[in-house]
Amino acid sequence: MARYILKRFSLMIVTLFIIITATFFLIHSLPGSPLQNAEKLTPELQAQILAQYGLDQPIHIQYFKYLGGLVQGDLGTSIANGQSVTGLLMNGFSASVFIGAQGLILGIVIGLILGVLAALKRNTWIDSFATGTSIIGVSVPSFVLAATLSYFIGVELGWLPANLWGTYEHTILPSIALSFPVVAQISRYVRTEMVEVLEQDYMRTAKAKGISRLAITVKHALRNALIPAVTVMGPLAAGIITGSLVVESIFAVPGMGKIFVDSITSKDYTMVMGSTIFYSVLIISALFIVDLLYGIIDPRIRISGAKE
Amino acid sequence: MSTEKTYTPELFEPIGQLEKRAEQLNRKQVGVWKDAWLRFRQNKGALIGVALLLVIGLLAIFGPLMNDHNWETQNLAIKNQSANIDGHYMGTDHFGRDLWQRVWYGAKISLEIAFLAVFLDVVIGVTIGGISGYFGGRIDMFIQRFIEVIYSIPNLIIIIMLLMWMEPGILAIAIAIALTGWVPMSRIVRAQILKLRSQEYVLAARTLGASHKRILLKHLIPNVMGPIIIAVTFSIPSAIFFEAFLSFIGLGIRPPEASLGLLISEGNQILQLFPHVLLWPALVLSVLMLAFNLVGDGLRDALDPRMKK
Amino acid sequence: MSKILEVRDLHVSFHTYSGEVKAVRGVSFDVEKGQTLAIVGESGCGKSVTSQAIMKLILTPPGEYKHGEVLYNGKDLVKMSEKEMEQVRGKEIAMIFQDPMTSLNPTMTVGKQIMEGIIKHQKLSKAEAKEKAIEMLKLVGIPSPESRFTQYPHQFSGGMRQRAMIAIALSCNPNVLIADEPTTALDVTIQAQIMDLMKDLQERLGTSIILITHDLGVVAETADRVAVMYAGKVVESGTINEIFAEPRHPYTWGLMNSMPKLNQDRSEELSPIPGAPPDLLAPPKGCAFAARCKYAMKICQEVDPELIEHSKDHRVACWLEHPMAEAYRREVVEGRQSV
Amino acid sequence: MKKRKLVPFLAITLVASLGVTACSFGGGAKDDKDTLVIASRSEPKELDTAKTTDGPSGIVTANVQEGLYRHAKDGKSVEPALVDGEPQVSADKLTYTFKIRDAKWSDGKPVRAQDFEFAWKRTLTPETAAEYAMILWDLKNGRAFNEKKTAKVEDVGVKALDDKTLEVKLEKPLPYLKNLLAFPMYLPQREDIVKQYGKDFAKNAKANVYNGPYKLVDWKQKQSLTLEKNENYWDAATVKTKKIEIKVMTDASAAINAYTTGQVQVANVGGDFIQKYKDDKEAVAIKEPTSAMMIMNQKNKFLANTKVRQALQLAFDSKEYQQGVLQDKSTAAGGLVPGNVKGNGKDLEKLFRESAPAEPKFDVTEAKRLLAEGLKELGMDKAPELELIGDDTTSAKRHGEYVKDSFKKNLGVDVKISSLPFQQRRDRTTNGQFDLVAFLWQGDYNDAMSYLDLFVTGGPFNYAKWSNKEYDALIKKAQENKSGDSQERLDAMIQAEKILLDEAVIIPEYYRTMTYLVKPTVKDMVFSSEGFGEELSFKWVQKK
Repeated sequence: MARYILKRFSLMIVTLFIIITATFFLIHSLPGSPLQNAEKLTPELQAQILAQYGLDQPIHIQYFKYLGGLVQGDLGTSIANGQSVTGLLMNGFSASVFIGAQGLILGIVIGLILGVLAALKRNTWIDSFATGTSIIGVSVPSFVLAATLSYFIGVELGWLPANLWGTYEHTILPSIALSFPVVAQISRYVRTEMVEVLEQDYMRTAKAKGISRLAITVKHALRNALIPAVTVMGPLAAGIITGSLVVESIFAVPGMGKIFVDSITSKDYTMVMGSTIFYSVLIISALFIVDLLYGIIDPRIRISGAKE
Repeated sequence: MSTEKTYTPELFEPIGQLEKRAEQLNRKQVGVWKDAWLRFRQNKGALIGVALLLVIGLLAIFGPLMNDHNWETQNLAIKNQSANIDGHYMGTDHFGRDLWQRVWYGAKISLEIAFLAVFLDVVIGVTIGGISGYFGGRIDMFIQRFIEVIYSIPNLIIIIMLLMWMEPGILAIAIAIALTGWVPMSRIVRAQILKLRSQEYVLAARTLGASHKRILLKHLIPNVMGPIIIAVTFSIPSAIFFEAFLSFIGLGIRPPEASLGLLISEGNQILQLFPHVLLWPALVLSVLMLAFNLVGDGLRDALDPRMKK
Repeated sequence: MSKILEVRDLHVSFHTYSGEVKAVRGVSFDVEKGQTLAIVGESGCGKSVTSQAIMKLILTPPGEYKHGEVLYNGKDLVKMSEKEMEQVRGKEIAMIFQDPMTSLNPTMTVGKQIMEGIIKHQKLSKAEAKEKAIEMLKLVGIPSPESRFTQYPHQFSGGMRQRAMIAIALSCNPNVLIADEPTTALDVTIQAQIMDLMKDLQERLGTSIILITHDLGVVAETADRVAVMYAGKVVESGTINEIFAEPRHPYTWGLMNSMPKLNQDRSEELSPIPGAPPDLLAPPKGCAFAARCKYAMKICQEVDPELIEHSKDHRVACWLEHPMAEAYRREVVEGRQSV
Repeated sequence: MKKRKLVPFLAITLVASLGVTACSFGGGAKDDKDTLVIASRSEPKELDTAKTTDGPSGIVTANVQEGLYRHAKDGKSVEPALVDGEPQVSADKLTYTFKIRDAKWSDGKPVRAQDFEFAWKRTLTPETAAEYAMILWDLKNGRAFNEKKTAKVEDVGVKALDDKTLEVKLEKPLPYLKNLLAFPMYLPQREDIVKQYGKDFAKNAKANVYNGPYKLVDWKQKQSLTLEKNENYWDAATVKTKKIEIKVMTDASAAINAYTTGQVQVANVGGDFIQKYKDDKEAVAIKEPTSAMMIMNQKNKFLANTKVRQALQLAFDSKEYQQGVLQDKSTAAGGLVPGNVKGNGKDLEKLFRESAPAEPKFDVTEAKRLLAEGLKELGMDKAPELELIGDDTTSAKRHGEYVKDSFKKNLGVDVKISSLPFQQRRDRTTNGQFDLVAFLWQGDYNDAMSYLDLFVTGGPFNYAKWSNKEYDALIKKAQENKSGDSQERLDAMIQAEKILLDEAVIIPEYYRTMTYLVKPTVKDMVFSSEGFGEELSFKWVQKK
């Protein structure tokens, strides 16, 4: 186990290194200058500012300097506003991760319940309801949903804050908006898997032992139905990152999404690098966790790297 | 023998074995595709999906012929009309342009982008997945590491950079979507091929000296068609979705052109004032997604009975 | 001897895309205490459905109990609620399934799977249940049961898994054990071991067994009574001697012929029954076997024969048994013997 | 025996993630009398007053720092702040001597004349790389020092004669000096604090000291800023509201939703909400010193023709654009200089446009005629397609859509819209890679010259690459103003603008107006239309 984790970890580092290198050269090759107000700057001043950020040096020197800083945990300072990239990321991070994690967990829990109920009560109204929810969940774009939630529940009904950040109530609507596609995906997967698992021979074995339906569902069916659902969690977590971009903007959540897109379009090199590394680490770790979960849920998969 | 019925003796005449008829009585052997079609036909949801797709497809083509307006002419005097006046079936937008025209024009553009993106997905995904799965070993190892890297870069950064390089248009957006969209396709193809590779008929073909290309084209590809078709029907709505997302954050199609995502983005800005501008394109987009998902579900159930509900 | 289980005119159907499949169409048989009843037939003849129907393991929908009763010690199981059934399953009637690969939960340790039933029915504490489970593993002949207890099914071999299945089934001393093709998925050498184990345990525990199989060899060795099923019906039933010594239904003849005999000539070929069973979506009007039957008569296509009592225990459903076919029957029997 | 439990695992993940962020909730914004919450469109970029350039930063600095003069309660004029009485002015109007009043920084130390000298010189020091250093170029040798030319730091025309006396020397007489002195670049800074924090100076609330009505106590990036009343402020008795919270809300509907649900009491109305709220009784319109126009690139042979340019100018209906597309309280423009900018003629308070009215012109028939003539002169039968470049913001895209449709409809000229990210748009503008560019100009100081000097030959912002000797001469005359007669200066500027418009160098569009929503409970909130973007002053604000 420890060896496996170590091996995975070193692979993660290599992957990350490739990503950093690729992104670094890509972003530096984009047309345009990273200076914000260059319009009113004299060429001397522009050169001065570029020199301050070390941007006047040859690209490969910049690259090695950046790597050097990175090894020491220094992500540099944002060119757009001179703040430390780490500080800005940590700021956006807590909000994004909070609504992201809450949305993901909410989505998984509701998705599981819906999926299981639909599979157990096949071809009843519960099933239709769950199928309907999941179809709507994948069919309605998250931004339409988010705007609608903010307007109707936040403004018209006034049940919850329409947007902004501050108290726990503020996190509810964004999390719900984020959870919707998760509910849809998870409930679909779990239902399909559950239906299949319920028809498995070992379910019959369990039933033949005289165990109650609830115990069969929880102890035997759920765990097995979860295995494939776990596989989609990696992509889902990545999807939440994309989704959060729009949701954060609509609900005025001070998260990562806006920082990220802004930094790319404004060519804030250090910020782009910082957020790319951040997101990549997030995705890679999500995939890693999914693999670990896989092993925990399914004993047949030995975590020795011999999985295929 | 309580109920003694009367039988005539001729009923007890032997007729012998009807073996041939017995064979006939056997259920007809149905081909995989025909069988899938039969199953698909039974799926009400899938049929509704097909019908919806047909309706939207026809409207995207012929809808613009149904009134006397066009998608780009502005008339600020009648902007943001929600009522159906003067043939503006869906009202007008913030420039007084006809929404009916714009919605169907936008649907057409969205579909074009989605089809193009998915086509590229399939080409890239099948090629890479096929090579990876078929040759295995080092090549597979290398490609899989490569995919892992691609998968771990936030796809937005690739897409945004690409769109800063290329003139944003149908092709650029389709490429941007396909650039990261081929990964799941290649995984499916690879997994299928890995499974099939070890099977006997491929082995047989190999022993008979068939070339790699021939084996791939004649034996393997036809067998992975099912999963590819299923993946395609699910890729199309996600491509539509992604285009809408890009347009929503201002990176997709540029106004005054229209796509469903762009129309929704425009509508969202005036949601609280003129909800109809958001409502119509959002509705068409949702129905389109719904239809593709229904058809996808139906196809999956039909082509992959293991997944049957 | 007393009957512990009586099945009376059981009808079970499945609702599918294509229509109603009448899988079991009026099956009746009895099981005596401490005895073994074998149900024989080709695959798809409804024997597995019947066995599962006894324990009400058929999922409804798509399944449906159309008619009939299953009397266990005089109580009708068909009418019982799920809650009441939970007290029957495992405790009174237990079951072993055909494929030990898929019949064990892959994500739960074998020990836990055995303990589950014990905890439920014998109201033991976890520690006691574990002790009992290890004892059961020992009983079914699994070496070093303590370490096997914490292993997962995929760490077991096929024969071991079936032993574990038997341990699960017998852990609560059931009165009836239904074994649905318990050896089909196993190697020949393992098959014999498992059958021996079952016989041995039956003697020690006094369990009644319903053995579902298509293997007449197994039947001959273990069963007291036999019921032959075809297309959802019992076509012939009787004691083991009656069925093997004097089979009366053409289908039973077919089954016998397709089985290798010790005294058979090497030159003589096994003769399988030609054709395939009918489509139970639309069962034929007459005898279901008529189309494949060498000796079919006109009436066979028109009217379905009823089960006729030939002797006290021996019943047959065939028009050849009808008085009006007396002459033809004799001709047929002579013909068979002369071959 | 290994225990493998999924549920506890998930639970731990949840608890952990909740725990990480639980501390980030500092309790809700209560709607109490002492706290005013306002929504800001974007986050302050730079609170170091030597370097700040953006509106949101301006709002903060204007309330936490104070210079010699500040914007008055009427929102238009400036009033003395840290200056004690009127300055002594030399006869040539080139040397001013200011007395500094008794005032303290938030750490209790007195505000000294040296703080001004330090701050201004720091801004001009090339190594500081202050983007707006040119605001200080009017100081004697300011430009020369800033551009690393002849002058040294001691040559710069600012000097603390003692703790309380500041001597300021100018390059040329400045009728609008007091306005200039209210700008962030003229605020004082403490040398010890700047040195102490070095790179981190003003990067967080703790890394600075404050001498204004408020002090910055908390700054959560991309989220919020908290200002608290500064008890050390010399005029603290006037300050009524104890706490100001500035919430960063980039999404227009987010700000409006927050306002309508009462989470914020002051919000900027953006996007399409302007239609709903512009005439609301809670709406306050703030004219900005911003002029919007399109510039035609005269390197393009087609656009080098004056008649063609005149045709395009006449084919753009700025009134319809303002009413139908902008839909806000902006003014349709007929000229370059916005209506609220001063002319600084004889009457110092008189606005430029009052002396030189310029009505928007729109005439399709005349435009068509001019285009036909122009094409004939050029020997072309058809107008080429023109590329309009603009930002990729919603409003810029809409502008493009409108222009495309207008020119097509009115002149049959095809326009291709290129919506570009800010940097790209700017690079292409600077390099002249465009035919038409949407251009917004906000004056650097309250005088028409801040607009008119854009278009002199070779000027860095003369994107049109237009060159007119007469225009250049007029601008030079006004800038030098040798006679010292301010009316003559104004007349030269009026004449210059007329040439600019007649030659159709630009297509005037509108003078921008911002709209704020202010809850009726908020009294004496001051909006000033000068400086970098709209400024809000909380000095006098009260909440009922």
